[in-house]
Amino acid sequence: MSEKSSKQVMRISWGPQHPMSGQVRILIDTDGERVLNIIPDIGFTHRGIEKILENRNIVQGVVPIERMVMVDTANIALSYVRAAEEILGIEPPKRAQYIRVIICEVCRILSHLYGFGLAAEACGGYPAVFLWSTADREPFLDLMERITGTRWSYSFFVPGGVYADFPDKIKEKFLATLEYFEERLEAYRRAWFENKIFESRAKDVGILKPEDAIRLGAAGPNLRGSGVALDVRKDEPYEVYDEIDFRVITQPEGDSYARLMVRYLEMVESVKIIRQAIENMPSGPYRKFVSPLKRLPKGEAYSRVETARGELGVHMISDGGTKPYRIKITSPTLRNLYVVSQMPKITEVLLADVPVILYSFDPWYLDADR
Amino acid sequence: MTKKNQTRRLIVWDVFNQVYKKIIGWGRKYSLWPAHFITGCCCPEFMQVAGPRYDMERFGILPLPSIRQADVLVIIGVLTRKMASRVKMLWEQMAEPKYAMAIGACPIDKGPFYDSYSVVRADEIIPVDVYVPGCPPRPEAMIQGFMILQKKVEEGV
Amino acid sequence: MGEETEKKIIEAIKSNFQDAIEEAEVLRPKRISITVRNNKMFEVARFLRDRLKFDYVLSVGAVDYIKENRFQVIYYLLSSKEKVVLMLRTNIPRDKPFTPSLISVWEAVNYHERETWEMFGITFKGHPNLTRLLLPEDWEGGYPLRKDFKLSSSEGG
Amino acid sequence: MVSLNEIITSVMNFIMLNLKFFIQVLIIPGLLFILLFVTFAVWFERKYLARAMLRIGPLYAGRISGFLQPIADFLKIFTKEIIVPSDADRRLFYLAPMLLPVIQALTIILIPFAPDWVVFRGSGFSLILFFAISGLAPLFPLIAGWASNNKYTIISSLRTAYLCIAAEIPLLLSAVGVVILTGSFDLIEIVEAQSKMWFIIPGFLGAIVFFIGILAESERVPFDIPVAEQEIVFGWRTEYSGILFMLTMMAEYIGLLSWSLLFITLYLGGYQGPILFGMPLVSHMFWVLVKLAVLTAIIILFRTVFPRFRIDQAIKIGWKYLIPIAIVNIFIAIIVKTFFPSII
Repeated sequence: MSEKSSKQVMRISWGPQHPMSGQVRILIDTDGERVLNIIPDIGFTHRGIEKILENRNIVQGVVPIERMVMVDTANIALSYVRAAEEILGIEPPKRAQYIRVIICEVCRILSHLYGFGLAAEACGGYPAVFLWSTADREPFLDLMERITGTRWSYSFFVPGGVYADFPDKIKEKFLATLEYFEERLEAYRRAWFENKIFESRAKDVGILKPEDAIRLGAAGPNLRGSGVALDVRKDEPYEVYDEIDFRVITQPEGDSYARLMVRYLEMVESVKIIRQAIENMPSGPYRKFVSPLKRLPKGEAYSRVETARGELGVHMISDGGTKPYRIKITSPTLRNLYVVSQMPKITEVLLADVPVILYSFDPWYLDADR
Repeated sequence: MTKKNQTRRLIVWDVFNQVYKKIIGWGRKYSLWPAHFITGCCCPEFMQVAGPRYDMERFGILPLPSIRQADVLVIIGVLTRKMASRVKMLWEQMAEPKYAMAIGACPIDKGPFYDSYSVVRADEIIPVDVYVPGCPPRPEAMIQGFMILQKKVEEGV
Repeated sequence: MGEETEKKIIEAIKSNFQDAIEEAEVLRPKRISITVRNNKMFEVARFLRDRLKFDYVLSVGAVDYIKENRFQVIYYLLSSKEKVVLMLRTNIPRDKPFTPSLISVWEAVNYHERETWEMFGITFKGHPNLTRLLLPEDWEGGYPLRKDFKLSSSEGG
Repeated sequence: MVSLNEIITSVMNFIMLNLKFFIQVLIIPGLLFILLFVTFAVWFERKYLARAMLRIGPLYAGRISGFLQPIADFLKIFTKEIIVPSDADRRLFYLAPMLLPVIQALTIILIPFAPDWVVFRGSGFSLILFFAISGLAPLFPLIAGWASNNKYTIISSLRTAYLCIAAEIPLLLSAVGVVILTGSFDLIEIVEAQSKMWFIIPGFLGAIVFFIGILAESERVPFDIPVAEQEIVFGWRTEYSGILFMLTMMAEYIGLLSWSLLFITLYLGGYQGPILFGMPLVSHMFWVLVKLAVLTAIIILFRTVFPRFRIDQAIKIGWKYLIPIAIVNIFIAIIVKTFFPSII
């Protein structure tokens, strides 16, 4: 990019109040329609969760950390709870692990649907797909309400297992929802991936080569969209992922279309995982009671979980009190946002491409702000 | 000007005033346009309310991109100090008869982040008309909040 | 499945940097933690990236041990080949919180180092733009994540 | 001193003298028709979009199916405050939204609704006059974008200019195809020439190019680049509030009305159609309105099916694909005119 004198460069700010920017302000330096650099200005929803968690014991701590990504609550609560269990040195019963995997995969579907809809909206105000994805979340929310009691922030995971048992009555309803969802996935593919205008808007836009993806630190589906097969569920199987066979999905091209295709295929994969988890879920206890006032042994634990947006890690350090001494949360969106900000230096970006690229990374700014 | 004409004119003016209030109140009630503005973590629930099952557009509530045309500033979810300065700026840019609505437990009294150093309450920043408690509140609660706002809009013409 | 790869990595590090390494241990399978003297940080980092292929940066964090009057800066690294997480730690005194920035080794630590500076006040020497990342622009409330920062004290902003 | 009732009587017989002109201007192709069309189009689009999104759309505004929703919007906007940004150019800021609907409505006077029911015959050159007037329309978004002194609006007004370049020439070339088939520029003669067969059949390629040109000119979905909410907040309408904003929204629908009326006159045989129970004038108008309803429904359908082009893709389509097709269509028109004149 030739160094433009500051006179010609126009800095546009997509403030927090902008149809396409969530809780973030994105500064874009453009010269006409060409984008010179993108600066995400985050921190608008910084609630200081890491400081708050130092004031909560391990059972209370699930509530604030779950609000980091409201769409994908279970995976984040899982990483917090697994870190606590690792320090306490206890292992939840088998049935609880299966229930956890089911709820985590449902959260992955909910989160990918949300990212999917926003990507459709970003490509050109294509309201139908965004509202379809909102409609297709309703059946899953009803199921979650039946199991955990609430639609979004479940607070269902507790160190030592799950809060309540998986009601066997809704097994058929669950499987029926999955069948319905697979027809809807077919409808998405016909209406969206075979739409010529969307292909012209998303294909080879924002190309991320594999070595750039690793160097800049892309996370989750964006990494796998460039052909790098890094998935914590396979590299370091937690809960019962080693007993479930599923495929790690990668796409070689690395453009916005590939990233969305990875998310789409991961939804298909999640449906398979849920089916297997429901079939061979053992009976037995669903929780090993751990009193919240129990003193944590001195020690530390770093738990990694594959959330819908990428790999999230919780590093919990305890000095013997009932409350953890320090909790460090490794947020995937902060890494994705850095990749987005380096995009104009890698490929040629037009102003109309910025929303397409930004929402192909599926950012969730509350996750970056903590 | 005889006394009779004056009273007749006053009656005519009063009738016109009542009719004007009724019609404009009805118009404003059924066309509340919130701006595309999400401040916190209750936004997936607000999308469900805009979604097909609960569909707030039945009441004529259509989110519009620009703040100039909006007449409801909806604070959805937690309000941090950095976002609060923007909310203040937006509130001043909105065209008159404007209303404000706070959705979620956080704008009411900081919700689950009661001891956070960067979370503020909504009424410290802008005068709020309707509060909807819940974390996140159920979609029916949000729609009830909008209906309370509609009643308030209609009476307060 | 044992921990041969992890032990091999620790041997490789120990053989090259005897004096620089204060301690190196395997916490559990796929978790290594090494503590490095502050002045040798740069060489160890370059060695880790080039020879041992730790090319993916997860994040950068810090811990404030106020009783021992020291900060501990932690770099969370992942090797995309062996899929092992390595925590590169270094201890710095609380009154002189300076540490070399590893941005020339891993470009992705840019935002993480800015956040750690903002939360703890640890200056990373050599970082191109150590500016506010998460806190509001007009924040003078000190460094929030330090232990001497009282919670729910809202004098900032 | 001229008394009041004398003035009234002279005005009345002036109106009685050319009653037809006043009906044309005020009622059928004039003010009332445009306002009713805009109200119905706004309601239809919101309801139709909601259906595509599996939603119900406006429902409680008018008890039956929310048909009073546009009226509720208008009443609310009517009493809203108009904000003019401090460093905006006040006069141009007010001028642009006021004149834009006027210019786009001006083009409707040339469209024939029946053999003798046209406001201004245009002395034989009404097609050229139509393009001349509608060529002015993209000027006002430029003025509005410049006057409201906001980065989003400047980008959006430049995009309107790009889009107008991309769409004008294919439109003109495909209209030339129709002129060759009829041999005259007068819209009424064009419609008369289609009595045997509508021009959409021989000039099919021209109809496609013209249709895509309409989408670009009236900024409907695949080409609504100047008002791309996702990139530049609301395009050149960002700074308008209150009644000025309502005028800009009306301008969009009037543009859609005028361009689809032209498409009907050129390709779908204007007011041609079987005479229904003996009243030629009413049946001619009826056919125009039916064709108009079908065409606008199709254009509004596109909003639910397509995302949006980038501005460089739109220009590429305009220049690389539409112009060659339009030229091929002209050759076909010449061949049809010379070798099989009996078809037309």
